[in-house]
Amino acid sequence: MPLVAGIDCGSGFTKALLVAQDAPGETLRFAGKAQVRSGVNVDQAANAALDQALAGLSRSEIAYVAATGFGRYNLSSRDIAITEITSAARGSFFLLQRPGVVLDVGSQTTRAIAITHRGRVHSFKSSDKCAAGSGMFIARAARYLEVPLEQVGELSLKAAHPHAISSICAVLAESEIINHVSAGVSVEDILRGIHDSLADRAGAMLKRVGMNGELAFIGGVAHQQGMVRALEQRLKVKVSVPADCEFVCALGAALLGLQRLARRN
Amino acid sequence: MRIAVGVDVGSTQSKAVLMGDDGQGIKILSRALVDTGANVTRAAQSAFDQCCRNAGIPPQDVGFIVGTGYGRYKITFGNAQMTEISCHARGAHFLCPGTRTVIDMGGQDSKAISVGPSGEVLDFVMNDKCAAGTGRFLANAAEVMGISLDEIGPLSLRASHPVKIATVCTVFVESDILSYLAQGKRAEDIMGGVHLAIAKRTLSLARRLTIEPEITMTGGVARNTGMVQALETVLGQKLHVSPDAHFMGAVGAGLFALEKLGESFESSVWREHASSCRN
Amino acid sequence: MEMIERTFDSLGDLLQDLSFPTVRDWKREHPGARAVGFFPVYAPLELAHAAGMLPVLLNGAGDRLDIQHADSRFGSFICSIVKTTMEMAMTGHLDPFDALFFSSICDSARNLCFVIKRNFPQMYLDFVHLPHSTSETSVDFLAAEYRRIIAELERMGGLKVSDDSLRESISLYNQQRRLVRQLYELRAKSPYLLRTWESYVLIRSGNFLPVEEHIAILSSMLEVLPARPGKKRDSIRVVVEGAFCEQPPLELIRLLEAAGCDIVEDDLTLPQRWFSGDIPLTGDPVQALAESYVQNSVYSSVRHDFRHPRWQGLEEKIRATHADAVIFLIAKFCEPAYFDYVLFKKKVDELGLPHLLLEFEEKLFTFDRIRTEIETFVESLVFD
Amino acid sequence: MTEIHTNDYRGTIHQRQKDLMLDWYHRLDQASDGGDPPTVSMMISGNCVELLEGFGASPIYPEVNALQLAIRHQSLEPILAAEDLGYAADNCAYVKADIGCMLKGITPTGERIPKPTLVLCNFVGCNTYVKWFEHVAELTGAPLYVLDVPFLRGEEPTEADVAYVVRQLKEVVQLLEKLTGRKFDCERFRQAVSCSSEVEQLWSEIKHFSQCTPSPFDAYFDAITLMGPLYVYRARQEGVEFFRAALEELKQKAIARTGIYDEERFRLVMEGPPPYPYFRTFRDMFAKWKACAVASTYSTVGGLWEFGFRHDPDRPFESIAMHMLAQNVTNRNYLQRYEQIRRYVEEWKADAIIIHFVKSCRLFSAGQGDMRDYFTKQLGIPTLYIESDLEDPRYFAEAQTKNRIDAFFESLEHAKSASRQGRECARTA
Repeated sequence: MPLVAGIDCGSGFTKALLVAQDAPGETLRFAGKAQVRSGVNVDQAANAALDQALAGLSRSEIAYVAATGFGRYNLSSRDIAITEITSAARGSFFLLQRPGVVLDVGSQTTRAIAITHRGRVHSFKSSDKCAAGSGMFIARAARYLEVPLEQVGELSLKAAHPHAISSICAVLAESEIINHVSAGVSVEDILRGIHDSLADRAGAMLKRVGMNGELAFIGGVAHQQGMVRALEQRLKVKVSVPADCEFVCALGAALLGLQRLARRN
Repeated sequence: MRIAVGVDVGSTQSKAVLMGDDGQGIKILSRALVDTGANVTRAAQSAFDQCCRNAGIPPQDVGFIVGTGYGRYKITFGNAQMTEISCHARGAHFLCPGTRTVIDMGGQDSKAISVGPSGEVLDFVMNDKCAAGTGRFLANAAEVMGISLDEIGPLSLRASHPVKIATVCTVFVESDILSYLAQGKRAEDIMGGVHLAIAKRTLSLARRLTIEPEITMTGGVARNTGMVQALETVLGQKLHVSPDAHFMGAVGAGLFALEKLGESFESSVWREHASSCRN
Repeated sequence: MEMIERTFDSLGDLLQDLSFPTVRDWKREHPGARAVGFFPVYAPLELAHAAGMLPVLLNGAGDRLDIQHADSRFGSFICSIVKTTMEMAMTGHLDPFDALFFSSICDSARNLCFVIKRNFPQMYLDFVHLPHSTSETSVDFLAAEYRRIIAELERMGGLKVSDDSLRESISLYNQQRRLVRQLYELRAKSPYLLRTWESYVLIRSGNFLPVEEHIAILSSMLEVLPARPGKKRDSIRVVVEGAFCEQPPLELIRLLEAAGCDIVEDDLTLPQRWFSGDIPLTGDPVQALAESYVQNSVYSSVRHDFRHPRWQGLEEKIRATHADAVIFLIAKFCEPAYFDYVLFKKKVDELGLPHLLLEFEEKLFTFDRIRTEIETFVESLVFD
Repeated sequence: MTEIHTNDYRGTIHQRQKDLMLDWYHRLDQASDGGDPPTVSMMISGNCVELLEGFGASPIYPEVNALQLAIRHQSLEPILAAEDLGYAADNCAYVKADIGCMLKGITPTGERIPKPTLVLCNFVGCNTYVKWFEHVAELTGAPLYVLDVPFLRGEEPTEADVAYVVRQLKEVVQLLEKLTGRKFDCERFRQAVSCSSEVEQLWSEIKHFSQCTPSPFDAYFDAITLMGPLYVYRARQEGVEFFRAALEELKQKAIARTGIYDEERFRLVMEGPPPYPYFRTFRDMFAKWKACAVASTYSTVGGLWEFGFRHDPDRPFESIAMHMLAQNVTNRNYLQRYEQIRRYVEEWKADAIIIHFVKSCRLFSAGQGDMRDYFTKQLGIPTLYIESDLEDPRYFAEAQTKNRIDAFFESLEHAKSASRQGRECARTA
């Protein structure tokens, strides 16, 4: 049975996800997924991710490749290129099975997306340069604070007196963190402060696209418990984080790929 | 012999320099360099201890300690503080007496300083909010490229067609770099472009002063050969780069500390700072 | 047909050339005559023309000039056109001009006028106060202001400006603006015959050309364009709003079209088409010019008129062109445009139209972020 | 670090000023039911508050509301509310705070602020005013009149300029008669104008006290606390009494040679508005160095009186027009501001200039780099350039700002001690 690959060529990581479907309407079968660091060569990263996802299966099984994400146009094996926002919407809709609002925090950009009842993008807002707040920003802070990235979420939950990061400029925000450190603020409080301010900025974007009571949180940062808590507390919303939250764009691309393939045959 | 120490607590690294004055002349007796990390006071302390050890001089023999850099007020054992602007000027004047202009790319700011004949600050300018162009700018660029900070300088020197970098906004330059990577541009050309962008940026910063030769570059970035060369190209003249460039703040602080010991320098800055940090 | 393409290319090159070749040529052919530069938006070109001078509309330096001196004068949070204009002055690019005129469009542009004046005392600089008022008295005031300018131009060595010579100039610019309006009509009716980046270079080149030459080019193009082969594409009709002063990179306009937008209305090159109709050739011409500014100038974010608010003007544009969407194209740090976005957005939401907000700077070398936004926007419209 | 400085910068006038401003807010609260007294939204810059007195109307100054809010550390919430509405990060934060307050019903004192009888945009040099008041009119539904004041292009206004403004002032009078149903009281108007000229005389004398060494007050931080009454009460008897008291208090200090510090170490000229959200923090950064502002451009936003201009009861409309056109810092061109600062340095005997760039206000800030260039390179006056904002707390980088200020004073110290040593050498030789 032919496989469809959704490949999300992000700036930080490249994710590949394989799906198959006998016929439109039939149940989907997930044939595998994998994630690798993007590095400088999009094709290399994509192939690596694809091979891991195939887990022994042959490349020839792949009938259609839908590329999304930052490097989508550089994926030579692509059949179609779709923006990560459209695929994020599609992927989330598949998981939610209803219209709603999605927050996608990637390593470079943060996006708020409102989805229609048919899984299309209704409206969206991307973070601009003067808005510190993406995966990369947290990663840097973590390194500076000498905290392994995977512990960030946990530590942030332990904060007693979150120390807000007020600056909007990422550069100044980094300086602010450094100055908090110089001022002797605890690592936990700084981390939670970062999550809080990220949540506030996300909130501003979400309001622009029309946020209702619920929120689907996707992207690698969604793994950070502290960030989820911050969103729930600051924005007073119910936050749901799908399993494999970092694969949602790849999934969306794969689903749209299936459609095109079906139309092609 | 009078012994004094200057401690420069920077955003990424803390440096300490132990200096001695035997009446014949002032000498740097030892240096120490540690990562600042999340505990500033500890970093400052260990830098201080290390450089005492390196010099084989017991801490109690140190007559006076001056702290500088962003963490200066966290130096619990310090006797006084000075800003790194005064210290870099002073240090540069000591190591390169002809210095009239200092260019320093620190982790948080980049600055240009006009220095008087006796090492005093005549005028200084620092980067605008929206044009950091600082050491961190380079560090982040290196990170996005997945290259170590020490490699980017030499790499940039191999650029044949440096890319155009429109912005000195650290956040946007990252996506610029990613786009260029996506376009398949060579790493050396991207780094070349980044270095050129900062060099030009720094030049226009320095232009706000009257740029007098000789020019001395201080701070950690001075170790980046690519940056030095890029600066020399846009400035159209050679830069002094002392092997102690990244200790310059600490050296300046050490010199102020020595002066304080000798009481040759009586200024209310001292009353101010000294009183402020005793209690 | 390749004559059309050739024209676009050569005019495109002209826009790229910061040495103002056409101005230098004109001055060579007219020994002793003066060239006068006007900063956007509402520039009374007619006055300079009637004084026998070459009026030129300044438009920044695009991405072709490194900011090396200007940011020592203008710091953070100041728009790009102010810095590039300052840079052009400080690097001698404005030398062909004998005088520069600025007007009361925004605070940065005004301060720029006086900062240049301090740095270049030998150059003639003047500041025109355009009324932010629709009170009857504002017409008399503006007429007096225009007369003050005329006197200055004459003192500068311009020809004596008579009612007749001014009327002649006005009628020339009326004609030019008429042709520009026809171009816009053609583009709105059949976008496939004339891309926006094409009409853009066609019109903007008029900034640097003697109006007589520009009229000739426009009319000859308007003759051949309708017969141009072109295929109707599946695309959305958008109104572009917000770039009335600083101009976006040409690449960005191309990007919008490549992503599937037919730009059926915009406020680009507004200085070329800022009267909704002809300026009457009867009566006192100075009064007529002033009257037209107060009564019949095209709305923009830098002109106050509450009798006919801008958001209402946008609605009329949308209805007239049957647009599917609005793209707000705003120059980074252009405060007037940011302010109007709020009330424009309110209006567009009322009309139930989708909109996209894009920020640009004169200098953009990579477009991936913007492209992703535009493509998603188009995708969300064509597939829904 | 521990703060050495303990001066709480208080005089009795500071308290009286508080009371006066609270009274004003209270009057506005009363006006909120029934529209009595009538209220007119106006801009501080070149305001024509005298005209309002002719109708017994109260001014509403959105700027004052905004800055009061910021000083009380309450500006961020309304700013964010406005940004949710679509205002950009790069819009003037004064406007965002004001709009945000209307949306959320926030006021500085908790008392109500009425829907204005008229939104009078006395546009003097600040294009943002026009936008601001257009939006206020849209939001409140109140009538808007833009009083277009031609920017000062030359040294003096042209006849056409004056005639144009006078004609508009008279249009405003007619409009207000229509809106308030009250007859314009020419006598009261004339009295208001003479009150103003008296207050302006007192204010000007006060501002000249800072020519003394030490200066009895800080002509930036303290002047700002006196500015409220200057704009709200200038044309009223309360204003006259307040400024008589202020003059008396400061005269005593001047005679007793009491400065604001035990020792006045530096005399500064301040350019640009202060960072209101960090007003005290910012002041302490200078207090630490015992640096006193002896003059400031910001305190001449509402009117430039220390150089002699007064309103004239015999030519009320013309003198108001002159005030709006030529006698406030915002409608004067950039080079005239250079000249104003130069005179301050000279006649108020200042050591240095501090330029505070505020992101929100391009009128003040666009070109301040050139200003620094002029003063350091052309006149050789030490000048510090720092950036933040007047209303938005997110743009104040405390550590950076402190660092630059400390470095600046360190260099001034060295210059001083160097010259001191120089003199000593000369003596010993």
